[in-house]
Amino acid sequence: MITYFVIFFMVIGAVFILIASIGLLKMPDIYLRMSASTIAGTFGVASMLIAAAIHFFDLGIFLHVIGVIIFLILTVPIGAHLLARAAYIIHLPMWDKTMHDDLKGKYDNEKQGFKPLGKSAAKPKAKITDKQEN
Amino acid sequence: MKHLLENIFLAFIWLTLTMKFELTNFIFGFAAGFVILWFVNRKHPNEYRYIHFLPRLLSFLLLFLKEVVKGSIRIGYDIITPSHYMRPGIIAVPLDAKTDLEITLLANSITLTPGTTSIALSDDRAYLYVYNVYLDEDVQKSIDEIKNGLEKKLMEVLR
Amino acid sequence: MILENVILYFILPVLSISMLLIFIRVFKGPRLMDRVVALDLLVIVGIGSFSAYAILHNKEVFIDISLILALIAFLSTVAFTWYYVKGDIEKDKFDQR
Amino acid sequence: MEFLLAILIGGLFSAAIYMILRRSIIKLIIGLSFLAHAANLLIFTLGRVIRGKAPLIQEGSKHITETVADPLPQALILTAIVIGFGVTAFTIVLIQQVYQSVGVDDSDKLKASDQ
Amino acid sequence: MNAIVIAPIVFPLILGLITLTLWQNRKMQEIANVIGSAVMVLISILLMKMVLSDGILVTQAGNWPAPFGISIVADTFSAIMVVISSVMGLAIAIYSISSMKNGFVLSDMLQKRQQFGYYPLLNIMYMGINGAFLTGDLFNMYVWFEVLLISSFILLSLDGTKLQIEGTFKYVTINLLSSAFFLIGVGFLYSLTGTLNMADLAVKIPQVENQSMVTVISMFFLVSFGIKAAIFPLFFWLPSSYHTPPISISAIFAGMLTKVGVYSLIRVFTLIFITDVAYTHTIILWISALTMFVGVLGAASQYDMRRILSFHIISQIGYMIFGLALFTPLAIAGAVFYIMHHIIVKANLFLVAGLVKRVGGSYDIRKVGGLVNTYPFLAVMFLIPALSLAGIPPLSGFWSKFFVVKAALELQEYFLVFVALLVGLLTLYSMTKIWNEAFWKNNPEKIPAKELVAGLFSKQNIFMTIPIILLALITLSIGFNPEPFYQIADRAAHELMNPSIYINKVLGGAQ
Amino acid sequence: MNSVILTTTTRILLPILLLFSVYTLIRGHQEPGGGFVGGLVAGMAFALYTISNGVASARKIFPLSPTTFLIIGLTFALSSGLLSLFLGLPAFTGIWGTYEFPVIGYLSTPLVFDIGVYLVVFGVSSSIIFTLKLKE
Amino acid sequence: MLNIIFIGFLAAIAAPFIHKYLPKISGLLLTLVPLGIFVYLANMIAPVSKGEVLLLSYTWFPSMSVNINFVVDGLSLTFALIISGIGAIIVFYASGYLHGHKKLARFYGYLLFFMTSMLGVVMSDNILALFIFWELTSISSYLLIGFNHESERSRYAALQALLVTGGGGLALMAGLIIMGSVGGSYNISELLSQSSIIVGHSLYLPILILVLLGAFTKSAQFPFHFWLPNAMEAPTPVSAYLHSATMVKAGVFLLARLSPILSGTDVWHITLTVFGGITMLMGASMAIGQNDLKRILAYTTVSALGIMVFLIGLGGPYAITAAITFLVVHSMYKGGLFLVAGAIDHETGTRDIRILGGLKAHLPLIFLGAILAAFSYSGIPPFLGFVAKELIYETTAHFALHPIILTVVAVLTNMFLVATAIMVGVKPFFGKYLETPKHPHHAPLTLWLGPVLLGVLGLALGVVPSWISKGLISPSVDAIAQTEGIKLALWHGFTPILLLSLLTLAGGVGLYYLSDAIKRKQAFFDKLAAFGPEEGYKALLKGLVTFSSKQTNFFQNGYLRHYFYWILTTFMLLVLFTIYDKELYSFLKVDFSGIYFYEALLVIIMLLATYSAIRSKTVLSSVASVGVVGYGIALIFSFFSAPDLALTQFSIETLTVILLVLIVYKVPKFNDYSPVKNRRRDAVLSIAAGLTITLLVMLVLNMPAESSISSYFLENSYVKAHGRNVVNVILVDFRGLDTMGEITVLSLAAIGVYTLLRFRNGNKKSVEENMND
Ligand code: NA
Ligand code: NA
Repeated sequence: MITYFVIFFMVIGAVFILIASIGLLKMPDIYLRMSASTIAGTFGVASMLIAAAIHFFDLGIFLHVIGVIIFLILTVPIGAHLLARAAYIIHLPMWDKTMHDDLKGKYDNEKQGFKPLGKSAAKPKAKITDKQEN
Repeated sequence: MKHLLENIFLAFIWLTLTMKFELTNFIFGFAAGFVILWFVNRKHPNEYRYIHFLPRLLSFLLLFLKEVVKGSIRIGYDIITPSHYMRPGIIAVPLDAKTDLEITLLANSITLTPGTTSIALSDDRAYLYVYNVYLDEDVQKSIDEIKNGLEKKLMEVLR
Repeated sequence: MILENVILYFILPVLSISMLLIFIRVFKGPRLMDRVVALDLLVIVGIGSFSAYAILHNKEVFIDISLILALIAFLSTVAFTWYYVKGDIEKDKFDQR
Repeated sequence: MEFLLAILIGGLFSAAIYMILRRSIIKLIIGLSFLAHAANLLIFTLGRVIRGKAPLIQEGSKHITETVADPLPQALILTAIVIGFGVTAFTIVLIQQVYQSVGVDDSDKLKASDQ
Repeated sequence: MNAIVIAPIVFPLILGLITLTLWQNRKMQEIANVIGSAVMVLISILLMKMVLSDGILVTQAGNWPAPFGISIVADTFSAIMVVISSVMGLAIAIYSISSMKNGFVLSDMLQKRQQFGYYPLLNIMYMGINGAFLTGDLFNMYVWFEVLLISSFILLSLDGTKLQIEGTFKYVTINLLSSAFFLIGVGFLYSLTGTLNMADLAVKIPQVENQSMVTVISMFFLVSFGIKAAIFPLFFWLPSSYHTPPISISAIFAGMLTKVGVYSLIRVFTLIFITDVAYTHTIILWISALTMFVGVLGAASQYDMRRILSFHIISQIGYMIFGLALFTPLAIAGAVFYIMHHIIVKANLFLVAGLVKRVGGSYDIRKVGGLVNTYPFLAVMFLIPALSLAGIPPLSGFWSKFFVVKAALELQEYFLVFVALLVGLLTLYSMTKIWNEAFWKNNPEKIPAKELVAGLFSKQNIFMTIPIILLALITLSIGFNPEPFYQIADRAAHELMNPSIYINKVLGGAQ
Repeated sequence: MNSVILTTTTRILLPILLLFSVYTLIRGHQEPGGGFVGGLVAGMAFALYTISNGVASARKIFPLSPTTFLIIGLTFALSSGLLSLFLGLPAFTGIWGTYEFPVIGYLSTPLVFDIGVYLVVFGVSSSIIFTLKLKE
Repeated sequence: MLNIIFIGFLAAIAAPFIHKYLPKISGLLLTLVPLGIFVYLANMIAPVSKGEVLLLSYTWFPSMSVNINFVVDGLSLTFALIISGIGAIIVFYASGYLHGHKKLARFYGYLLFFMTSMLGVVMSDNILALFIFWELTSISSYLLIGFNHESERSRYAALQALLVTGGGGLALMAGLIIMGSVGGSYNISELLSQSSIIVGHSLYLPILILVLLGAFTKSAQFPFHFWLPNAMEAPTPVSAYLHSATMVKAGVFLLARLSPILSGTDVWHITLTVFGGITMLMGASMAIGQNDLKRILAYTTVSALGIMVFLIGLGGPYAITAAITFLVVHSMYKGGLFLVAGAIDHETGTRDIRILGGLKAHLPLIFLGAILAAFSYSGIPPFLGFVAKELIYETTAHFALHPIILTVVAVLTNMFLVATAIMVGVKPFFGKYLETPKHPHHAPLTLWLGPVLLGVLGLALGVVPSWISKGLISPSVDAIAQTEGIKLALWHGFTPILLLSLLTLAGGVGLYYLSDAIKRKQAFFDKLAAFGPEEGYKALLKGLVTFSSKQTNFFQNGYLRHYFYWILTTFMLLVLFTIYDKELYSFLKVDFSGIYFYEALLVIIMLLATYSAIRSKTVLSSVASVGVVGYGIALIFSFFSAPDLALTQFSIETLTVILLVLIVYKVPKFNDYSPVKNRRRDAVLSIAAGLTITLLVMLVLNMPAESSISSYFLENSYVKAHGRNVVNVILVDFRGLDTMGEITVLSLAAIGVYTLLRFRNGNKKSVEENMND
């Protein structure tokens, strides 16, 4: 019985990881790719770890797995946040169907910080085209 | 927090008493400990927080889990089908969270949810800029969704 | 036995294909950031594989490896973005690399 | 599986040597690190690979009775990896100094010490 | 006994740690280093005495029986190497006092060097060198190689001048390649024999079914150690780098480091790879001839003293390898004797070059002159090692050449004898070139050298002069009293040519 | 890095990671781990903290210089190896205590050696990170 | 005997100090050293003339049978007496000649050093000891020729002499070693009985050639003669001593000494006679074309050396007696004439015979010495020179083969010599006094005593040749030819030989008057010399330097990739050739079984990453590829039961990548520097290397796994080392020493990083300025 639980979680995890990988390949801009990859980081890996926890069903290992999950919960979002932040700061281009941008012009180059919404910002930088290298 | 430790301590005592170092036994011990703590502290309102903390935490986790599953399936669907339904954009979410810990936990929860990513915190810490893959037609609605959803539940847990 | 087969003939191949796809992104770029995001995901997939491995071989050691992997992914990201943002003036040119 | 690993070792070795022969300093260093990888993998493979049988003595038993992976090559590789890290760290900093002195990523500009 | 065998490895580390702790205190480091080096000399001589009286000494690190643990083995050959390395250590320790202090006349920059780990690095390098000499385990040897290599990397680049950085870069990268080959070779050997202990390898290798494989693997070691020993055509890193650091470092590198490569070549090609001597040693033979020749020719067009000397190292490495390749007791004894002689003499020449630079103002012999008149004692101190290097009898270099040539003649390798003798003549040419330019011709600069610095025995220079005299005296005593030195070399050769002595001592009959 | 989110998290993570590194060190003799991995984890934790919070803040937490860690580590390792010489045994012979402590197990020279390794690895990685960061 | 050598060297070392503290009497004091030795040796004449041979051995280096064995027989005694006797004269002469010279102290040292070495050469019975002294004479000669080292010509001449004689010396060494091993001993006294074995041995010819190379270079035989005239850059006492009376005769001595062992074959006789003949004629004829007193003497010395070699080549009691007699007389008159030349130079400031004349009145005692020497030189009775010349003609005229040719050559040579004797010994003193750079004053005692002494001795011995005949020459001949020596006599009656002597004198005088005409043809000689051996030497030296710089530019050209190319090609050649030679490839078997899909995929990804690292145009993308490879390897470790390795590899790979990113992010973009051709070449090399490694790995994997020492670890890890993680137990216990080294490396790396970054940035400029020149 437990085996089927394990298989279920494993399969779910693996499938979502696969989807995330496809998304990484398919999505049109860096922000969307990151969004896609988050699925793997949370849903995918968590499922697989839970599968492992169920499989062993032992206190020590359970705590281990919980530890890893907590660690992931603490670190994965920070990584994503930092990457997205960096991408924005260096003006990585957004998909041309992007709807809305409250952050436009809010980055202060000198202070390396983000202005709050209310205060109007300096003129936004010129548009950067997504020139492909290779 | 003191009570959480107390609870865990009780669970371990339970483990040593029963001499069965197994996961199920620990969960049982933890649950029993919780009930005992509730029983002991129910007359002291000051000591009562922990007893509320656990249900609130559970409620937050459930919401969070729901968001995660929902976001995963939504994006997953988008990925495996040929056409794009995304409506991405960056929104500024005004914050109620004040302390470092609150802001951090909120931002992380947002990022962990597939489909949303917290990009930046404004310098005055009043706004959290969030990247959202599926913006509503009405941007404010998307903002409220976060404010009334994750932030509210999180604040309930932390305060 | 069935668990073993599922892992060997479904889970691990699926994860491998994921790695291959991710690696294509690493290869394609086009920008450095894309590669970094891809590598980050690669590590995540690695953690997944290790859970599968832990089950397959019944060794909890692999869970520890996962933990180290997670630490690594995090550390790399932090270090990378730190320097990525720092090269302020040249950052556009820098990104071309 | 050994066959595949042998191919991989050969591939790494080829790549290493090709990169060592490049003028680019950083490619040279990457080539050397590939070479170190190839060497480690070679020792590992030659120690006869086996899946899922780490050389750990089970709790309760005093010896290992079943066939397990050879622990000695593992220990050797571990030593080699750590040593390699030390040397690489130094080398990387050295490259930076080289750039400071020549300004370009071209080992052909490092001729002063031979003239 | 256990302690004395491992002391040459451990003691330098202790000294390194002490000097590291005194990181910022230059004076204390100097004192600690000189005292420590002197103690090290005593330790090594004690080791030598014990080896001579008791035969090969073995200690099994960790008390694990061979071949399972790491055996530390002091046979006559390694004891010789340890003694010489400690003598060099003392000489350099003394020399460093002044060469560091008023470093190169006009600059006090080199003082800083001592606050940036000069002494700790030097001592730990000795740890690596002695480790490589004493270990009886092939992988352990790799580790010691790395210890001495990385310390030499840093010592080489310590001032960070453009030249040093470039030289270091070449030195580092080529040595990394060498290390990789070494490691791969060890991997192959382990796979074939299941052991790492050199004595055990010597036992197991003849039992390997496919002997051709062993021969192929020996090529990995030939190339790897060959790079470290700077044989043809693997020597390029040496002339690129050895002239760039301050002279005390050049001296120790020139004297000791390449010999570690030679030592290892001799060790493995007398103990382990002796199953196909007709093939392997013939290759070594031709390599040695080319090494001798190319090295000495390289020097002929050079004018920087350090570069001339560097090219000569290659040439003389050729002689030592020649001895190995001939593979007779006399030839091996000759090679060992050559090593003893060469370390002392070559290091001394570098140290003399340092003094020439200090009192003459340059390493470029075209820019220096007239030293025979201004510094006649320095002239004598140059002539002794220089003529010895050139093989003028009865100095130590003559005997070295004599043994090797005699051994070659006995094997009727006439062409190679011709090459060896020709190389000797060209070496003489190079040495007289330095003499003609730096000592005999008039000083082109017209600046009286004496105004720059005081005499050799002045407070300023005395610490540079003492080690030069010390080493010159050793050269003379080897030359004029070759018998005991030859006896020791012969004993070393006897042990090397009869591996069973070594094997029995290390494995203790447990095989 | 001006990210409150990052600095807050790293402050939470540092003790966890250090604890984990010590755990890895101690169980190394019985399970995968040991001084190297432990030291590396500690070094990485330290690197993480230094990069996120700056050198000054890191200095406050680690009052000893990385070089000191390094020297102490080497001294630990070396003296654990030399202790046996005083008993007339070859260097690096393991000497084991008789009382088995919980978690740690028997006190022994190999354990001290491993702790030395841990300290060196930690000292080295943090020293390199420090040097690089100070160069900024 | 040993004390002579000892005292000699001690005196050489002490000489500079003696001169420094007792400058006034140092010359006299130091003259006592050779004089004392001379007297000591002279006491041995009596026993030696009775046919006694003294052998004295001192053990030195028994393992190699290199011992200081001395032999005192006629030959060595004759030479030793010449060396010490003329040595005494020279030291005394030098104290006047170089009076006040600031390097006189050093000069005494060199001179005594040479003298002692030379004594060692002639007295050694052990050929290796002989060789050692032989080389010492080369070195002291080098130092003496270059005594006036401020002059470039001196340095050139010194180097030339050293290289020529040194080169010959090396050949000699090889020859002696072979001879020793063929004959079974290094002692001449023992080799004498082995003569037939040596001569009959297949190695006889190499031995002979090598020994002759040594002797011919030292004794300035054609074609190695050119260094001797150039060596006249040395101060005159040196020329007199080394380059006429003693050192150059070492070669002759050696031939004489070894002739009982090596002679008796056609090749010996022909070689020596032909080369000696050419040398004697050539030297004499070239002498006449010179104007410099010392160069004239130098060429005649070449000629005289040729005569001696010629005579030894002819062999037999007559020839040997002639050779020894000529050797003795030549030492006296040539030494004397050199001293005269030096005195003239010292007093007048020139040695050019064209501007010398009428010095008879100004330098009467010098003139006396000169004329005595010139008479002996010209072979005028009753001088000893006459006796010697008669003996030479006697030998040639009675030789079994080609007596006429031999005699003609001898006579012709002697005619030239007579002409030069007039040029040197007569011409400067007679005729009109010509003004010279310095006005000659009466020469001091130190300058005239030597020539006069030598001249008088030449006369006295000519008159009573039996003095020397019985005591020295006969025993010498005994030592060489092992036959009874010929008794010397001044007067043989009116024989055809006497006629030849008269003819020689007449011809000589005639040639002297023709000498100006000959000199006018100087240009012709110069042209001829352009093809001569000296030009060959110059070309060789120049070629050496050119070749050296070409070779260095080729091998050591500064391009790191070129170095790698050489190393890797060498490696590949060695390995591939061995594989080919041992036909290893035939053992190859390929086994595809047991490959899991995901593992294969991982390998493919890693290979792609490697390829990407090669192809990528940007630094960070190749760094990313490196990361992929590193993590891939960690995955392989974890797949195949190496968790510790996986943990370590993951951590270290991360740290490495981080370091790379931190440090090299400012690295410029890659450029494709290499042309396609090079890249193809490198690709071929690297693919070959990769395939080779794969092949080797497969081969080894096909071989049965040996039982390894690991079983011990698995067995004892828990029982004896109390650890369940065997890998960790190996690291901290079984092989703790490895780990000790390893953490040392790590610590050093940290120090290195610190030093490179902090030390350098502190002081870039100033150090650089001071360090590099
Ligand atoms: Na879609
Ligand atoms: Na998200």
